[in-house]
Amino acid sequence: MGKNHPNVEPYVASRVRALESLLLEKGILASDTVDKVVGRFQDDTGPMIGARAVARAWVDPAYKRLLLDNSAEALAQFGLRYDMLNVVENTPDVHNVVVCTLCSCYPWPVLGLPPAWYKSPPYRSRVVIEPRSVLREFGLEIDDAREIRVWDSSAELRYMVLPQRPPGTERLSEEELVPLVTRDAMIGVADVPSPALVG
Amino acid sequence: MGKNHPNVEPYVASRVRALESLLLEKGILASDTVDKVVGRFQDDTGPMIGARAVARAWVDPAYKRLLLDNSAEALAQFGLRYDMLNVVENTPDVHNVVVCTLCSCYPWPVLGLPPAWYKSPPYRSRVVIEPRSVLREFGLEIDDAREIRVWDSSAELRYMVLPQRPPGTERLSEEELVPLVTRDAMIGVADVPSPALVG
Amino acid sequence: MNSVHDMGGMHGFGPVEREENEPVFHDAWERTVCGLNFGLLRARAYNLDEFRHGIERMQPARYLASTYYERWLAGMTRVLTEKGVVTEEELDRRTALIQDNPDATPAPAASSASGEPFQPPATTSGTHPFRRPAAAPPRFALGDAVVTRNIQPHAHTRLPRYARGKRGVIDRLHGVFVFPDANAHERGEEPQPVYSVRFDARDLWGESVEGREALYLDLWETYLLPA
Amino acid sequence: MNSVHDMGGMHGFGPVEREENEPVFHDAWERTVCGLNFGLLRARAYNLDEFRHGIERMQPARYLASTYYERWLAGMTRVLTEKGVVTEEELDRRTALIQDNPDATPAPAASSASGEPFQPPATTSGTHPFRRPAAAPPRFALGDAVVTRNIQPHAHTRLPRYARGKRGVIDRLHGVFVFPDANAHERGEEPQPVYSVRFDARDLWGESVEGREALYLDLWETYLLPA
Repeated sequence: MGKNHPNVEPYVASRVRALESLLLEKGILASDTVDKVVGRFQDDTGPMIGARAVARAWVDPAYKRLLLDNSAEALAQFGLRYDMLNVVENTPDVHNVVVCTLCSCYPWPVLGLPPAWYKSPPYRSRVVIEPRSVLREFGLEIDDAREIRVWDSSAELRYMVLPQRPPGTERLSEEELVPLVTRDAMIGVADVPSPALVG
Repeated sequence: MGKNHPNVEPYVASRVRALESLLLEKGILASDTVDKVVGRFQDDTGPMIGARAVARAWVDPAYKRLLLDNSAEALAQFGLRYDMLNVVENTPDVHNVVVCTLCSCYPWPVLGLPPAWYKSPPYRSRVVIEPRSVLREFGLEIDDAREIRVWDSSAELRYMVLPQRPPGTERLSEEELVPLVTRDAMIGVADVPSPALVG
Repeated sequence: MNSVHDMGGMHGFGPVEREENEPVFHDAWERTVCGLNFGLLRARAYNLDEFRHGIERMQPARYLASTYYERWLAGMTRVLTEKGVVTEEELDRRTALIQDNPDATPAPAASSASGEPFQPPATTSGTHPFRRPAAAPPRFALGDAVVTRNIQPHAHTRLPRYARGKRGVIDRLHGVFVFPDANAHERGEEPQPVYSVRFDARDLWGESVEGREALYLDLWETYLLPA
Repeated sequence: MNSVHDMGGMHGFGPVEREENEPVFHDAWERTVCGLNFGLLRARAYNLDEFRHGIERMQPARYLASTYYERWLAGMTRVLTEKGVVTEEELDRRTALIQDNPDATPAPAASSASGEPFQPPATTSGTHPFRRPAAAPPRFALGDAVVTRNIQPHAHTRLPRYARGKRGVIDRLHGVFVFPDANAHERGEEPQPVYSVRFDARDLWGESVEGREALYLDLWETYLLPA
């Protein structure tokens, strides 16, 4: 097959295969590295742990206090060792939203791999200077009197929002609350919708 | 000739021809507009007028004063009507350099069309924050004790540098001085070299 | 607007690349773009501030990937289509026609649009096209300490990001000029005094300054507050 | 460095584009890039700050034209070649070989580089890889007024342009951490306290602020001065 093979793979894909093969050849990485790393992100993490912590904080005031004050201990209850996390709480007076303007810092172990928009120039450039406009595009209208706190993850600490418990969930158990908690709510670009609205 | 014609002109060239033909058709512009505009820039202006003004300022102190205080009157001596120009003088204590960070403002009637580097991101971004490094790349070493003044052309005024008269030119006439004065010296990224060095 | 055109103080673009014996234009189409733009400004199809704002609104990736006259073409086209002088559709159609028929004359040559002889473009020569008579005395005098306002307009502005919220000194009074922040948006001329303001480089860039350096910007009165 | 990666406060990129049911990776090669990078960080082929600085040094036009994992690949390749782990030439040659022989196995599969089982990447989980013991009491206390330094380093920094020379208040003490400005440049770790600093949005963005807004940044002690 020559250079003009019509089904030649995109250059970037070949370059990645080339890099991987060189790193294996040189003994820098083991052949199963990619599968192990990515498998962990795809299987073991994801928004589930964040959602479980949020649901527990909603039903258990002591756990909520622990999550806000010592997230490492709070996350250990779900088998996760992770001591970089700061959890910031939404209240009637305060709405929190998380960004990394300089690159793409994100609490992967509790929220999974970040969505493309979180890493995109529009979000990174705008949410620090016009958070109300950005949140409005996400469908979230924040009253001018309510303070928006934007957390720009500039160091080796990560942020997760503890959203407000939606009305109409008073009788739900912790297990029933977990699936209501969305990734976007834990980034701070959405509220957790009331289950009545979700249907 | 179809879409796969091998000698098809670049898309941008066709688009410009398309725009021109539409503007002519609609009677917005006359068919000779481009030739007249560009002819004027290519023939009637250029670094010549700037160089002539500099050479005269070097030999005639009264003219120099006029050029610095009222450039419009000074330029009128060369048949140019142009009242946007500020001339800034290099001295043993001060070196001036001109830029337009936001677009490409430049004193075309006295210096001709600007070189590509003047309009390029490297020059626009850097000369305001690290003028000494930029001038060094142009071969101009400015002593730390000498003040560099950077003129960022942010309004409808234009800047031209009056360079220092080089040593070894004491006996030269105004006419002999004119060809020594370079465009780069009037932008402020070069000195006028001594004719002994030019050879 | 704070787009990538406002690049004063950025790093990462590399060294200034100079071209030996640079031609005035690198291609015939660049010459046409240059001529058309000055003709359109002269014909008042748009004004200079509108044209600049047309360029500034290019997608940043496209702005940086474009050559100088490609940016001009993008700015011209943007403003002409917004004003309804031409439509995107007719421009696309005409371009395709020319691509398919490179040797054809694309349209009947128009006769001169007006009988008057061409004048030098108002934006580069002649009496100053943006100067206006003074309506009131200027607010600031030579030597006054000022601080620039910290504004972040989405609209056109000529106050660059690096000079916002910074202290400077009035160095020259230039007279009264049309205000670009209004003129780019069909808000009228709002003429006001323009001052040359001197900034110590350390007040702009802090400790990183390499030696004795000052920056001079020409700023409209609206941009300035007493320090 | 003040390159285009430092984009907080820029306009012109358009609306935030969301993708419904977004896959974790859009192509198999993205998955490989992700896995390789965390493997390389874990293997200490480079550190996280070096990797980030590799991305930041992309030509701004290329940075903006690239997708997220294309930027990762560029940053990884830059640092690996600078450190001599691979050379540009062998990477180009191997890539060409693969393009010409898409179905061939490009190289004999290597056996496991080490016998130890894979551990979660140090940068995202486990005990904190950048935290260090405190050597001295922190300079600032909760509630202290501070002002960020106005610095313009060509080197790597985590003090964004929009927060330089600005007043804020110490909101949290996070402890002592490796200093990226040193760690990205083989200058050692220079560990120092990191603080969460609260800025009133009006102190950063001036009059343009839409409502009650505050920004919080995690800043190393070197970045801060008493206000």
